[in-house]
Amino acid sequence: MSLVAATIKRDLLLAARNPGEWLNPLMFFLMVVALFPLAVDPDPKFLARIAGGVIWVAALLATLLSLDALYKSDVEDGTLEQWLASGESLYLLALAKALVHWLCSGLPLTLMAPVLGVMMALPQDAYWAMILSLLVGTPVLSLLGSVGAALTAGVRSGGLLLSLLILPMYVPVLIFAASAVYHAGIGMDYNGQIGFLGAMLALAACLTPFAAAAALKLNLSR
Amino acid sequence: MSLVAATIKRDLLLAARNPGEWLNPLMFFLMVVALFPLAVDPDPKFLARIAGGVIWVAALLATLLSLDALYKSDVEDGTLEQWLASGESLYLLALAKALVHWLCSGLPLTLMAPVLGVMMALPQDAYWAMILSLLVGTPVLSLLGSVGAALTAGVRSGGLLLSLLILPMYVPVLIFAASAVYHAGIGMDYNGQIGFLGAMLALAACLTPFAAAAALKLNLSR
Amino acid sequence: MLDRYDNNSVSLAATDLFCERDDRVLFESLSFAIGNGDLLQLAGPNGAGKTTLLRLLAGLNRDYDGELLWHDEPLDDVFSEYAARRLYLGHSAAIKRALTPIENLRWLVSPWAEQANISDDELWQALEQVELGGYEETPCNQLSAGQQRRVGLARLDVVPAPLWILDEPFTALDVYGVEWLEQRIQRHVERNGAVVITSHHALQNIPSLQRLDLGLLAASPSRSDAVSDAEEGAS
Amino acid sequence: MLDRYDNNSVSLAATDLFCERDDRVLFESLSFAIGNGDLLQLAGPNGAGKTTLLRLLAGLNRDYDGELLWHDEPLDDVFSEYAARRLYLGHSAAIKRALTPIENLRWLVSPWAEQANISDDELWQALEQVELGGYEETPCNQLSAGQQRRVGLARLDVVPAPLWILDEPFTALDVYGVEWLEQRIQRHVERNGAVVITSHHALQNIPSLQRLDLGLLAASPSRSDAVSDAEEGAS
Amino acid sequence: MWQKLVRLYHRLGSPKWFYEITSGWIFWLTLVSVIGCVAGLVMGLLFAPADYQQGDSFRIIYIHVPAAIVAQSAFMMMAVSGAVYLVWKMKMAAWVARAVAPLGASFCLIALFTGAIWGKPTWGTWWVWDARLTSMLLLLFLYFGVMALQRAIESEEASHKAGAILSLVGVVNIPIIKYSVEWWNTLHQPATLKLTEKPSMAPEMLWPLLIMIVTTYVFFALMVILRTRNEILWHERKRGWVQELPEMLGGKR
Amino acid sequence: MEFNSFSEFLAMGRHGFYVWLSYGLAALVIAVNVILPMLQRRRLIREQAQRVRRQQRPNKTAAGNASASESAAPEAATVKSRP
Ligand code: HEM
Ligand SMILES: Nc1ncnc2c1ncn2[C@@H]1O[C@H](COP(=O)(O)OP(=O)(O)OP(=O)(O)O)[C@@H](O)[C@H]1O
Ligand SMILES: Nc1ncnc2c1ncn2[C@@H]1O[C@H](COP(=O)(O)OP(=O)(O)OP(=O)(O)O)[C@@H](O)[C@H]1O
Ligand SMILES: [Mg+2]
Ligand SMILES: [Mg+2]
Repeated sequence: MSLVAATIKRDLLLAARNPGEWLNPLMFFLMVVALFPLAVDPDPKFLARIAGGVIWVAALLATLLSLDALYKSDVEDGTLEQWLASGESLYLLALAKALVHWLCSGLPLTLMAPVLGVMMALPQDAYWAMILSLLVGTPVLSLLGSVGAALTAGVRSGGLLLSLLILPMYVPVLIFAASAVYHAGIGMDYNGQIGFLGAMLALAACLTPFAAAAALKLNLSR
Repeated sequence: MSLVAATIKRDLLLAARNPGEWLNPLMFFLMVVALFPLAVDPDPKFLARIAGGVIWVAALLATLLSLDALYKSDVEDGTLEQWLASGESLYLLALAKALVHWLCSGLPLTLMAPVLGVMMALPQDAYWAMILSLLVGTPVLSLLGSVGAALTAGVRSGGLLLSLLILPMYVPVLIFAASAVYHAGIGMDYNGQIGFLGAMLALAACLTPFAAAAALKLNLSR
Repeated sequence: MLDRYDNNSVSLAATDLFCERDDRVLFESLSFAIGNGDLLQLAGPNGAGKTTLLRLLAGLNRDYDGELLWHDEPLDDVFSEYAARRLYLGHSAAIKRALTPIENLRWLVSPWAEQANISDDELWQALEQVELGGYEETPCNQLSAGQQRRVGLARLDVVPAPLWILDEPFTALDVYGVEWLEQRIQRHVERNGAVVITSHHALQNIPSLQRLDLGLLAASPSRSDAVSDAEEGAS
Repeated sequence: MLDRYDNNSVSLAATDLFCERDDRVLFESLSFAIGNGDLLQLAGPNGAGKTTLLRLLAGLNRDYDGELLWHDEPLDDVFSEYAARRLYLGHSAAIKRALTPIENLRWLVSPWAEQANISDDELWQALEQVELGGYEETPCNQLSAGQQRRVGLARLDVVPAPLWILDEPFTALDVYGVEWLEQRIQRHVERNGAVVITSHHALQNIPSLQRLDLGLLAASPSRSDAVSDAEEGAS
Repeated sequence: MWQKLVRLYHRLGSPKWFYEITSGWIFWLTLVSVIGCVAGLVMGLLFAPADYQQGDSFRIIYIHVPAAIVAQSAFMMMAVSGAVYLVWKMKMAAWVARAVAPLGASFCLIALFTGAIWGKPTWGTWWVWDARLTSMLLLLFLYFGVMALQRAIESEEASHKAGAILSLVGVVNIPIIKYSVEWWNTLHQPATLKLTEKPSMAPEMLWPLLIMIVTTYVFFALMVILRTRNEILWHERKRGWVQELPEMLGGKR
Repeated sequence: MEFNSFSEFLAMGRHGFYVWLSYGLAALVIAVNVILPMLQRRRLIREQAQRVRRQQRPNKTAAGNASASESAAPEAATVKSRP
């Protein structure tokens, strides 16, 4: 079993042993969405209008927060050192880690989203758009985010810093995804937006692991 | 110089040496607020309606994220152990830490809020309500949050867990504060809400340090 | 500094201590007393419970059966008084990496600062003593492993506590550091202080050493071979 | 296991190495070679640069001047080949505290798993060897400091790498552990392996030991007293 | 030719050479900045005719546009020097990148401030979520991100590299962000309030603007040089040549 | 010349507040950007001079320091001056 496969397996094992890792982002997602009716206005018509946007903002924040831990423990406990020492490709590692991260955050979020749609009175027509946009969009979040996670892995209070680095880069995803949901809600076509998200995903899958790999090496010259 | 004074001094020194500690929550605050027009609708009239709620949700999230680091490094590097070993009152420590946290997060947020008000087209009348509610409300967030921070200090990916523990407790603050801003915006009286926030502050200042102190002790039996 | 130890009598007694972790008994019916001039080394293999016992003695862990008495009163009842008389140095040294050695040291001694009036000059000298002269203004994150430990050890020179409780203080120290620390401990004992220490390092140059062996020997059968091996090796 | 070392010749040469950190020169014009059967201990006081040099040798840090050659080719050019032949054990042991020793070990040996066909049985035996028999299924966060280190050390028994690079491997080990590790190193060298090690511990029972002293001595004058003190103490 | 380039490269890589050569430049750059600034402002504030729609408030253009342009170029510069550092390990490049970040952020802030102030008389509001404004705000965030990252990482070298990687990722993202924001805005909200398209300005208006743009670039260069020189002094403080600098030896108490 | 008097110039045809506010803010930000590197430079030079002096004249700490003469200690970086 190669190191990449072993790492994927170990990380999934860790997630299974410590369910908080994937349950917490889910709960956070739920709570942030639940805050809005409380803070703004519980009127369903009004909620329906903001539903897509709020759900996406919440998904984005939940992903962001769960990213913090992505590489941190690996850097601290010497796992990363062993990776580098093994001479195996860091590109693959970065890709594998992003994959595991998506499996533990983006995927559950996507599965959970319909429930939140109900809570936020999302228009009937918009459900598929929301699920599709999450399915294509959250992997982009994981990939882009893994660069930030790699950059801040060695930093003490990295969580907030990570948000600062990555949030501006998430804006395009947010715009296209929220607009897809919104358009679906008013009965319009949203293929264009999903297409864009798909293009971004392809681009991100090719490029970000390079940046993440380069960033990971930094953590060793500490 | 007693240990409490020395700790306050040291923590402020750390914040001065590492400005990210108080600048990052501020930036995060700004960014989260900026996400909403992008995700929902940039129309000023619409924004005016959600402004108070969004600003408060963002302030709450920014505080929450900065809380993660409150005790974590103290537990890890043995500072807490030295505190306990010193026999000094943990109640005072918890209070002092919450104070420093507020100085480095709540206060800058409050000062920054008017700018965000402008960006979110907050109604003219609501500015004072927003500033007042933040001034009275954010210390409550710091105090309540410090309990959660103490509980999760020893946990690896504590950031998310902390959010889960604390968000529900933040709900009353959020409701009263957002309602104060909203009522001010439509020209109504908001003394009642601010009064409630004040009462919560008094209560929190008396009680939460006990809980935080108890929680801190748990971290030692690791 | 010597006069600080006057009137500082040490009397820590453990009676019939019992502690288990995860349903494994670490030690039971353990009784001993520590007074002025005593030097006690807790010895034993990995996982024997040395750190656990040390933290009990320091009052950091109350998860035990039996009694711990400080001047014949239960430790918990006189804890703040006890805390002022004993110095605990754990595995982690409470060093903030963004601060300089002198800033760290100031915080570390602050519990004693009022009663003992510790001046900044003393702190600088203490850093000099642990061979950090010239590094006083370098943030600790630029120091090597051993240098960081030394910052914590600099406290030994300034804090007026008669009882020292040290967990693996020799970790990461080089030979000079080890020698300095041994001498420092020796001097403290000679001046009527008391020291409880865990260390895998054999304290060589200290005559008054007493050892308390905590054993895992019964728990793990393969261990007995190791013992006899070791003895053969030694003989 | 012995046959694994066949055809595994070690030839690591350092020529004229130079390294500085924060504008302080740690070592310069350092040249040496390591071949089969060599055991090299990097010695020196705290902050001398032992860890730094060791990481250079392991190929983890490329921040140096001079040359590092593996079989006469620059280390970076043949890195993946080199990586398969050397085992690096750093300060931190890459142990996940939520996993059990056996799960951790599986991951640790995975880079070699294909080429060497390491069976699970071997891993269990290796854990037995480091006296973790009975703890294989306990999550590592319930093990003591020394027990956790042992998980990392268990790798030495199964990984077929002729060159070992070990940073302070004796940390937190008890006397039995130290003795076991010394024997293990000795055996590896006898079987034609090679070992580079940093340790403040004096490796006593190993005849073929060579020492490379990295000194801070010039940098800090107060240090020279310490040296003579130590010598007096020794004499 | 090639040889000359190689020599130039090596010289640029040498802090000592840079420090010494720029000592002579500072005066001239300062002179040009001051003269350009005075000339541009006098022409712009006193002699340019008032805009027929906006009246005199349009005079804000003479700081707004130069600042906005320089803020965008500065990010490019930061990313390019970051790339130079990553590829050729030229330390000077890293120091330049570090010097540029706060400057770029400052100009970005100026553009935002002046734009917001300008918006009040023209649009009747300080801020709208217009595409250009939003993308400028995001640029500011990107700057802050780079700065925060550089400061958060303890190890010198790692912080330079991290900053370089982030600014490269950012530079790839900027067109995407800009494009998406433009697309978003024109879709959601029809352009009632839009920045005036490049107007066919009267020459009396245009000239001062051009002068101010050039001057701002010169000033930016001057500031980058000053900051880079400080970085050099700090990093090379233990080198003989720094310790023998006249200003070092004559340092006052 | 577009303006007939100084007060007219100040007024900027009703928009004086906005024009001067933006020019003022811009000037402020630029001034900060000019001053910071200059202060920094002063501090760097001062600290360098201190370092040189310290190296020439040892014994910066208490006079009563009995332990061995401490002189050119390994150069330590001061955090404060980092640009
Ligand atoms: C906070 C608000 C504003 C921001 C962030 C902003 C930002 C920008 C940016 C990024 C540019 C592009 C510079 C370039 O690359 O050529 C620009 C140019 C310009 N802005 Fe603004 N602007 C703001 C408000 C305004 C307002 C209120 C006006 C006047 C109605 C205005 C008028 C102009 C003009 C005339 C140009 C030059 C157009 C060109 O050369 O393409 N801006 N601004
Ligand atoms: N957090 C924990 N939870 C449960 N059991 C623990 C925990 N930490 C340690 N133990 C158990 O307690 C026993 C004693 O641990 P302790 O840390 O006191 O050992 P030690 O003698 O200090 O060993 P070492 O020499 O390795 O530091 C160990 O056998 C270990 O299994
Ligand atoms: N992260 C860092 N940044 C800058 N300088 C460092 C850093 N880590 C270590 N150094 C410096 O490099 C020198 C060598 O450190 P290194 O860790 O190699 O020492 P060592 O010989 O392993 O010491 P020890 O015995 O204490 O482990 C130290 O003097 C220290 O000042
Ligand atoms: Mg222990
Ligand atoms: Mg080391």
